[in-house]
Amino acid sequence: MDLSLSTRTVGDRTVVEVGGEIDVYTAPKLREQLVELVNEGHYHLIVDMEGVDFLDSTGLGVLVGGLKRVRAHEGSLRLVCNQERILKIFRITGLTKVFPIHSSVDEAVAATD
Amino acid sequence: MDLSLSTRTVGDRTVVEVGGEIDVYTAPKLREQLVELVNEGHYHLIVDMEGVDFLDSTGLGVLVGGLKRVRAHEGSLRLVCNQERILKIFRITGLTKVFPIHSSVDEAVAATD
Amino acid sequence: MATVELRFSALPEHVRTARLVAAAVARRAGVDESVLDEVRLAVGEACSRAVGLHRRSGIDDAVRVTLVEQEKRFLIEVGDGVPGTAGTENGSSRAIDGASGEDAAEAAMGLAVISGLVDDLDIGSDENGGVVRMSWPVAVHPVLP
Amino acid sequence: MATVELRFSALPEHVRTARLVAAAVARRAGVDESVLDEVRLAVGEACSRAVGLHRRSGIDDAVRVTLVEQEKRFLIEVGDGVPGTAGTENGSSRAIDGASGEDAAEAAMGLAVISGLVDDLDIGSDENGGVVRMSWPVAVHPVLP
Ligand SMILES: Nc1ncnc2c1ncn2[C@@H]1O[C@H](COP(=O)(O)OP(=O)(O)O)[C@@H](O)[C@H]1O
Ligand SMILES: Nc1ncnc2c1ncn2[C@@H]1O[C@H](COP(=O)(O)OP(=O)(O)O)[C@@H](O)[C@H]1O
Repeated sequence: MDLSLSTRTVGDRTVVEVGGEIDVYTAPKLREQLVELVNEGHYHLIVDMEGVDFLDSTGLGVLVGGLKRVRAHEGSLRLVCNQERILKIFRITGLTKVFPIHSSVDEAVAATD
Repeated sequence: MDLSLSTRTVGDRTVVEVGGEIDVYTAPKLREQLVELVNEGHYHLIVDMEGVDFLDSTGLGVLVGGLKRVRAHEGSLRLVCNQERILKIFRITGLTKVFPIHSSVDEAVAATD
Repeated sequence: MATVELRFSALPEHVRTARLVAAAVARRAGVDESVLDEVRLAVGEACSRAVGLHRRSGIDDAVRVTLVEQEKRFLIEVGDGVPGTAGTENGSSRAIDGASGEDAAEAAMGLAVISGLVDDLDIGSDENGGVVRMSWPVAVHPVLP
Repeated sequence: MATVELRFSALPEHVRTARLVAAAVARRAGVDESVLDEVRLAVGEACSRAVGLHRRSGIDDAVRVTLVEQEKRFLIEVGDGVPGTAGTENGSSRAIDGASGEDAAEAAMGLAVISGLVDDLDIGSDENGGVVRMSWPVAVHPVLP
């Protein structure tokens, strides 16, 4: 299954809803989207991964890249994910310590550091 | 997807409902079922293929084998199929002339030669 | 020019894997959705036939499926390891010669399905054995991620 | 002892095909449903890594994936065509040596995922290049049709 991306604004946050598979083939598309958002001045991103079926290390790399970019502008990148098999990948790689992970978009929107 | 088989009796007819893929791997299971039915004295068979997703020439071979078996006992083998992609395979191989093909089990049950 | 090659031991269960791979790669290459059923069925038939030939001939070699993305066509070759009779032009008679009785009927039916489905079909051989070559057009713009 | 082998040119899109094949063959071999996600992910990571190595090294050879059904284990080997430094015991350092900067970080992350997922893992090499070997237990009674 391919990657789907849709973006919306909630207050000062930008929510990127991702669906499908984030892997070595589709990750570049997600990277482009994140780079574009940051270039347009969106520094507080929420990546909603509830519709993601598959995530590999290339996808993780792109998320880490996104985090570095927004941080360069004092921004934030929060994830929304409840799927155990996706969360497992963040745990294995120690990235649960790097990303704030929320159980809903509302929770992520309400969160402050 | 694997093959599923279920059998029921309607009057003097025996309906075999087939689901999934009938191919080189699963066709032997269908053959066994048909052989068993004929051995048990069921000579008027209706094979309901509405749940079939895939049919190849091995599957066709098994149906032809079943037809020969019931005919040896003055029996019949009718098919129920409305799916264009499955019907196409019967047409390509000329088997639409060999099998009575019906659009519903009721129609097949009501049919006489 | 991207190529995927699948080799599998001559067991019926692997024919499904070959169908799966062929359809997935063909879709990605831009073969039209409406034709994918045909691709799946044709590859399955060619592989079933190869598996049958290997088993009847007691050949241990793998069946080979090669998928080649050309500029305008998607090419699939299914190769068996059963050396053809030298000079046999007609692959179908070769396949059927190797079989007995109902096997022959099955092989014939498989070929009937393939040739009924595939417009661009070539049944020949290479140094290893028989090769069924089939191709389908691809859309000019293949599917992007 | 049935074996399926997949070879593909080093393009990211074929990694998905490899995942699909590995999961399909593993399921049929009797690998537990609950583990198939792991198989898919681990094979994907190993293939992504191999594709990265080939591309960075400018190697045209195919990436090879071999699936072997053993009596009690299902074995997957992913082989690249990048010859290792002689005497290097540690495949991971080899993989990362070949990469620069963020590629290195990505390769490291891929290996972190594989080693976090797979209990029986061996990263070594053969005459062609690096080989990642992984295996999983199979149920005693594999799935029947
Ligand atoms: N597993 C990882 N752990 C830590 N950092 C990583 C990891 N993967 C990638 N990175 C870092 O994240 C960044 C990757 O960003 P990337 O998505 O490649 O962005 P770009 O190429 O657009 O700059 C790099 O700086 C890399 O060092
Ligand atoms: N394509 C075909 N056209 C005509 N007859 C066929 C075809 N395929 C198989 N048959 C015939 O159908 C029968 C196949 O039966 P089969 O399912 O192999 O039964 P069994 O092996 O149980 O006797 C054989 O007699 C064979 O000759």
